[in-house]
Amino acid sequence: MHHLWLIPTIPLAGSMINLLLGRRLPKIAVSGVAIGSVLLSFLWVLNVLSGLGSLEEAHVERYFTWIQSGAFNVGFDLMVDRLTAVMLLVVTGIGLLIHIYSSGYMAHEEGFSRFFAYLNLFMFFMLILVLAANYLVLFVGWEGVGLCSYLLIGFYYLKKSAGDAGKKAFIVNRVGDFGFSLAMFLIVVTFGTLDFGRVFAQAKDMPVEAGVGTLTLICLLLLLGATGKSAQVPLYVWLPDAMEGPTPVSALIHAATMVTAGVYMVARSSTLYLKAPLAMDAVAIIGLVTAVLAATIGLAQNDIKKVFAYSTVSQLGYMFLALGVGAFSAGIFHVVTHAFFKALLFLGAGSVIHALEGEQDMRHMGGLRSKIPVTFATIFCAAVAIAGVPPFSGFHSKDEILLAAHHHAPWMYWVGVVTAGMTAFYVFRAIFMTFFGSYRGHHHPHESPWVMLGPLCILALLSLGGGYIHIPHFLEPLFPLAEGAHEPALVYISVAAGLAGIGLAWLMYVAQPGLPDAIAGSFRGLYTLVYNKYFVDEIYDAAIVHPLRDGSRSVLWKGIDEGVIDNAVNGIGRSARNVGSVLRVMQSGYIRSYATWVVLGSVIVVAAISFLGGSR
Amino acid sequence: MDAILFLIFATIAVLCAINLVVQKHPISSALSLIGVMASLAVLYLLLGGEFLAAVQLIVYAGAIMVLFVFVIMLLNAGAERRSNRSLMATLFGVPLLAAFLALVAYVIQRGLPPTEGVYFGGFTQGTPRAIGRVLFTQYLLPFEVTSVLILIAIIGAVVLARKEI
Amino acid sequence: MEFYIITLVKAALIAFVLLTAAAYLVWLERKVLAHIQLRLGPSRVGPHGLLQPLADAVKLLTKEDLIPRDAHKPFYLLAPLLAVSLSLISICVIPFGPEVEIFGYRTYLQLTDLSIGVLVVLAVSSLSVYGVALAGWASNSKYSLLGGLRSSAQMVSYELPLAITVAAPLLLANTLSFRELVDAQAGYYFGIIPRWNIFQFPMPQIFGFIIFLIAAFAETNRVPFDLPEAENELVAGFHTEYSSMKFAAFFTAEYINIMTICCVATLLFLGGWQPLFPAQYGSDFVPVLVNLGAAAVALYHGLNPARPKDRLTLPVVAAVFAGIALLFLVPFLKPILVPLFWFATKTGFLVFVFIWVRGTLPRFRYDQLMKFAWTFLFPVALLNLLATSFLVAVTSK
Amino acid sequence: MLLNMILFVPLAGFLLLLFFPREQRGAIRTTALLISLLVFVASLGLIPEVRNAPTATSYETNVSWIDYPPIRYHVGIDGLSLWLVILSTLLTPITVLVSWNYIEKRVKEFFAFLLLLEFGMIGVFLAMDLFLFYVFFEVTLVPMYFLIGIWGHDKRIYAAVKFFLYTLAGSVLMLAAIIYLYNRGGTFDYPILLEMLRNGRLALSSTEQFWLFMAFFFAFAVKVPLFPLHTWLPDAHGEAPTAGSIILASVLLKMGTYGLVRFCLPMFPGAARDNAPWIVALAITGIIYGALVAMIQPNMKRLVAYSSVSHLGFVVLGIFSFNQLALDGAVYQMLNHGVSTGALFMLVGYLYERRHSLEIADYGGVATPAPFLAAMFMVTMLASVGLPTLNNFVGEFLVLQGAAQVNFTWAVFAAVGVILSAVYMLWMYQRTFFGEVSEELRSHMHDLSPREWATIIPLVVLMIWMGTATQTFLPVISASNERTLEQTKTNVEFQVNASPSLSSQVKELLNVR
Amino acid sequence: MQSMTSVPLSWYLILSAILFALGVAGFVIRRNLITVFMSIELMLNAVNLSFITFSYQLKQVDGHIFSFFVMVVAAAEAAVGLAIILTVFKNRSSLQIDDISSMKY
Repeated sequence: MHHLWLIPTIPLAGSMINLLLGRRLPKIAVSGVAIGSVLLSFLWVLNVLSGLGSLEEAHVERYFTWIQSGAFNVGFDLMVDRLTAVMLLVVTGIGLLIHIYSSGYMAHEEGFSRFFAYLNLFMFFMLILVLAANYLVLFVGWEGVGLCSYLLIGFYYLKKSAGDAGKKAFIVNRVGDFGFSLAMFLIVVTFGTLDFGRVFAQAKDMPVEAGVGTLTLICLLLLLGATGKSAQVPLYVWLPDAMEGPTPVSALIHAATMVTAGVYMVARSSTLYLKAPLAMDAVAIIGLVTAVLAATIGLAQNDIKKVFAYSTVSQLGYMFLALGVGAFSAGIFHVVTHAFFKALLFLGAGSVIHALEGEQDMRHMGGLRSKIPVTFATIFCAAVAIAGVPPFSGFHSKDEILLAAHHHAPWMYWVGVVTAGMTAFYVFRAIFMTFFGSYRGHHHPHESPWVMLGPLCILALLSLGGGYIHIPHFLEPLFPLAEGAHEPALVYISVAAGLAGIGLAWLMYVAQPGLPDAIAGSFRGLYTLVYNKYFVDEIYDAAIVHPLRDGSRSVLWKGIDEGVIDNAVNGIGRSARNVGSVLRVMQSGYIRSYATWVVLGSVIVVAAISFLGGSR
Repeated sequence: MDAILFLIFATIAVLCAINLVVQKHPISSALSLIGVMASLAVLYLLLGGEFLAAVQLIVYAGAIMVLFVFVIMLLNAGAERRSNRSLMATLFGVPLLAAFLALVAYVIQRGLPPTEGVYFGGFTQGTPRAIGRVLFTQYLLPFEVTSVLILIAIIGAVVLARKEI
Repeated sequence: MEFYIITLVKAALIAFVLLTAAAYLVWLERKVLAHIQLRLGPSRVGPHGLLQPLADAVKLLTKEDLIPRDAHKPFYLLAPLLAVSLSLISICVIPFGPEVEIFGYRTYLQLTDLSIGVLVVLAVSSLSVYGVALAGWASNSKYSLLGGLRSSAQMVSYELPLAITVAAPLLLANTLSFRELVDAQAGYYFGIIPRWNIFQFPMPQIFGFIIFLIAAFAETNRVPFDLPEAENELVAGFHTEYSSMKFAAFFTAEYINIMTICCVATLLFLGGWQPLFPAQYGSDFVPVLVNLGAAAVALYHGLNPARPKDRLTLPVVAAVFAGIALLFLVPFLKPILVPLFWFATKTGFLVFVFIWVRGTLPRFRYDQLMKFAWTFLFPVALLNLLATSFLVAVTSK
Repeated sequence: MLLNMILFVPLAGFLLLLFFPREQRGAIRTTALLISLLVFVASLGLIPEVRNAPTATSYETNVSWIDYPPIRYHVGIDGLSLWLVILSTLLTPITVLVSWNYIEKRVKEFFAFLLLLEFGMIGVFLAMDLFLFYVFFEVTLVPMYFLIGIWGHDKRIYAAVKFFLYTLAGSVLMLAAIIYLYNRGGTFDYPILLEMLRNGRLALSSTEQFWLFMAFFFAFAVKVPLFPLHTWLPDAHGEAPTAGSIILASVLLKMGTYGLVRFCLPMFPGAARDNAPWIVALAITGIIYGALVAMIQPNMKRLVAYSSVSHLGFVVLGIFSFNQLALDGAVYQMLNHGVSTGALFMLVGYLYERRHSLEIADYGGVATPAPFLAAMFMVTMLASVGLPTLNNFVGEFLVLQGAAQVNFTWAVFAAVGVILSAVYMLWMYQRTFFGEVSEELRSHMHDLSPREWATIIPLVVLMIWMGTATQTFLPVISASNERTLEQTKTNVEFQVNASPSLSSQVKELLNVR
Repeated sequence: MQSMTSVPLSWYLILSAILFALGVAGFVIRRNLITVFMSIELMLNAVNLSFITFSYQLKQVDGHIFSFFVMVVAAAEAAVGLAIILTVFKNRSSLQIDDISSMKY
């Protein structure tokens, strides 16, 4: 009994303390509590992992039965296996660094304790999600992180845009959760339980489905959930808007941990996906499409955080591509490496913004190389890693994916290479625009304090050396490695694409600063399309949000509720009164008319008696 | 003999009744009503209702019609003015009446068992003695009730017709 | 078939007797009134005015027949006709004598007998109101209208006590037909007191008789109650506008009514043709004696006459009386004439009372008249009826 | 004995309050509070006995009330009605506290009616005699009518009359059915009737069963309220005072669903199963329709009212899926909805007490002047949206899970309701609490006073407790539900889904899209 | 004395029906209040005739008693009716039946 439950509860306790007492505690105490709880949790993870040894098979701990109704039984159970171990390390590790960083970054923001409380709460839900031993507890974590992202995005609630972004994030996640819960129902309907162990055991000996069977449907619905959470094509719109939140939030949630939850979940239910090839292809295609789409949009963004947000979406596309082609371990490997350099990129951007007191638009930056050298150095390492330059972590994980994609379907490889090129281009475009050339802003930038720069350096080291942590080898027992010819040619092509991207960026933004505007001028239509994010948000609004809102007001509320039902009810009352007024005419006041009515009555009576037969 | 008597007095009654309806002036209709009543009294005699014939003459013709004639004379009511206000009466009045008559005649023709005809001596219990006996034994309660009714009517008439109202 | 003939003969006989009696009643009334007022009365037209009624009749027939301008013509003419016809009808029910044997036919001295004879008389008397009312209204003048209304109101209200007092003797005799009524009054108490209704055993109907008479005066609009026709107030009441023959009709109707009412009174209360004292005491000879007495008086006046021509007329009258007395003695006529005599004397006595009262009593005012009827006469009549019925119920088996 | 005490103390309280002089407001309020607290504590005493015998009716009292027709005072409590009674007894002291200084005019009558309402509510859940049930069903109507009619907002008369007529129309049909049953069965006693129905002594023909079912169903559908019959709820809530809304939302609506589970299902299983499809269709339209219309309501109370139409759609869906999971979920959802919507109305009431307006447009940025109020509102809102670890999630999950087992398309359409509920709740929350606060609003807004804390804390604790430690409440419910489902087993075996048939459903689902 | 021809009973009833119908006609057509009132009396008389005819046919005296009571009641009714007519005339000074129509709706 390794008390796995301690891992999530410590951050929970930290968050409760900050929430309730935060106002009265000084800032140091608040950040101390927050960072301390994450540190403790990180240490406890290390203690548990060391205690568990090789983790060939999952170690499950069951605490109490949560829902028990008839045959169906769901308990609050936590589980650790190799996959969870990796994720745990990433979440707690990166989380710790970001907590340290944000204690500096948020130093002079009001609502300090509330921020850390939410951050800890997020850690709690993320750990629950990762440690879950059945789909329901995973769903708890799943929705919990959605809630925390809503709270954190909407942290600056005074700004209406922040509130909207938070709401948008939550609702889009909700749509994803809709898919996920439907999948859960189907799982219970087919397997009778939600426990990973028992579900996968039963799934193993089920036949591989050719067409669209139940398993494929489950996987598709799980995929819908994943797209919601990991911002894939149909439901990615919330991530770019999530930049409204403070930068550490973007770093922690929208780069390192939460967005990868979708990937983790798909990886976790790999046994189901293996039985549903159709679903696997769907995952791959969605991943690829997202990667390409996000990359193109990233090219034309001027807000530094937006660029990195679209790069995250694109990289997630890569991970889904890996999962789709069956290289689960490659996907997870890319998750780890991506966590390192993307967190670094965001935190770097954070310190840039911190330096320029909140300025985010790259056009007002430039030439910061000399002013904030350490930030520049660390960001440069991350840029190099993400571009896929050979020795660094990005290269290793991306190539693994590209090789697996090539093995699966060659055209996927080529699309992947092109996007790799574009990734390299827009990252270095951001680097050159901010750090090279002359300073175009009107602030006087100053270097961030060491409490921020420390984590940056650690992350820089990790992103450089990350490639050598052989995650795929480590996850071998879970996901059998796909043996494929290891043609070196493919690797060279991808590296070449990366370098070409960097060169092109150098050419356009350092060598001849006027070039980008010229190109943008020539492809005016294409440029505005890309710049405005293919008008996806507007399409969603027009297609779904407005019709729903106006439609329900005019048709449903006014139309049916008041129009049909209320009128019908009031109508009955009115018609009764009308009938009354018709009969009133009979009372004409003239005695002779009454007389005639009397005679009429008697004639009828006599007729009735005579024709209908009297008593005889 | 009976038939002749019946026919005479039946025609008198019908003619007087028609006269009542047709006449414009109330006094003439009052007198024709008295005519009807007198002829009916004779018919009662034919049917053996001696006591009733007398009572008819005394009560109906003698008392009630006197009241009518009195009121007509007191109010000096003139002939009727023609005012067809109530649509209902003018439209449906006559046809309804014809229908009513036809229906009743039909009922009488079909409904009544074919009994022997009416002749003068056929029914002898109509004497005051017989009626008196039944009236004060079997129908005592109605008798008392009607007497109270008449009392009420008298008081009512007095109160209604008083001067100062 | 002979039934019709007999009835026709009787009807003609009764009609003749009644009409002449009515006419001479007029004469009698004027003579008696005159003598009450110590004047002679009609004596110019025929001996002692005997032909006066004839003269009046001729006068009325020849008078010009006026009709007021916008009187209601049909009703104006109908009224006198109605009055006369109704007054004549009730005579046919009244029996004058018992069953007699004439020329071999046994028949009653009565036109017809109805088991509800009394009711018929009452019915007809109640109808007679119309004659008066119509006359008053139809002649379209204020006086006649008021007169008509008043007299009909009076007749209607007095009809009630009349009817109730009539009910009492019916109770005693336990029948509605006149003949049985008279038969019930035959016989004598203690030998001499006649069992007439006024002396009937359980409840002598003396009060009934008096109330009946009073009501009779009112019914026929006679003196104490003749306010509507009183000359000084309403100028002859309802028949002011009537002239000549129509006026005569009303006049005869009035006198016939008096005759009938007196006959009814004698039948109901004075025992009809029952003699005053039983036959064995010589009741049969009373008529002879009376006539002889009358002849003697006439003769005496004839001998020492107040006026020269009386010397001639009075002995003739005495002779007539003596003849009548002789008639009574004829044996086979006796059973017819004696009852008639008794009946005639009683009715004649009552008629004389009528005239006598007219001559002596002053007139009632209208409201006194109405109040007297409703507050005095009607309750007493009711009391009388109650008493009789109570006693009859007690004394019957 | 305890049960009778719980039932009649509120009635005694009602009478006692009537005798208080009108101006002693303090005394009236405290006595009302004490009485309701006493009843609550007493009702807690019921739990141990019912827990160990949830299917048996414990604390039974069965004494003759009216000799002819034989109407008996027959009350008893079992697993199904236990938590509902405790919910009512818990909420009454809370409503008394809520309307502590909310009510100024006619204070005495208000609290008296509140206690009478409690008497009626508890009576409904305890009555085992059909006639007694009908009597209590009507008793709750009268005080509610006055609560809305006298202390409501501007259009209160219309709303009160509409509420009264709607419910009365329904309940009159039920009365007719009860009388018909009495004629056929010879008794009003529910257990006996049920026994006779079971062993065939009282055999109802299918048409009879259909019409009786429809009569009962219509009465409860109006109360639930089910989709087409719901138009009285927004008006009633929009115009009712806070206390009235809380009681109306959390308990009176449950009388409808409780009636369905207690009477409709066991007594007319055949008719219930035959009509299940179109009723479920109505329930699902109710869920989606309620959510959509709630989204665009300008008035806060009407928004929450429509949201309860949507939430109760889940309950009806759960009841008519004839599946253990769904029924447990439905009954549990009844409790959850009572707690979360009660809390929501309470907080809306507090906002009204501060700003005297229910229009969302009049609010904005309340979070800055009143952070704790915002926090509590946040928790309640999240609970009613169905966030896991909070109470509504468990109910909705079970209902949807049960429905999916019966017919997957039902679950798909119902789950859409979950998304929409997030939409309107968050949008309302954002418009009221986020954004800049206007100066004028800041002056009105003050944070939660101790009294208000005392009312909100128990509900929030309950939400979390019911969300996580469901096993304290669920076993009792699922045991009694098992018995109810056993009673609804008719000879025609309900087509429980075997896996092969599911693929047919899937195909049908696909071509549906 | 047995008469030569006997009158079938139905003739009496038909006569009563005719009288009744005429009464109704008067009641409906005529406009003078008193005439209307009189036609009602006529109807009552017609009814009396049928009573007596039936009592003749059934050889029972009850018919007579009934018609006797009818007469009595008619008397009472006439008295009150005429009193009302008097008051109506006093207030409206016209007996036209259509003038008395204030009981309109």
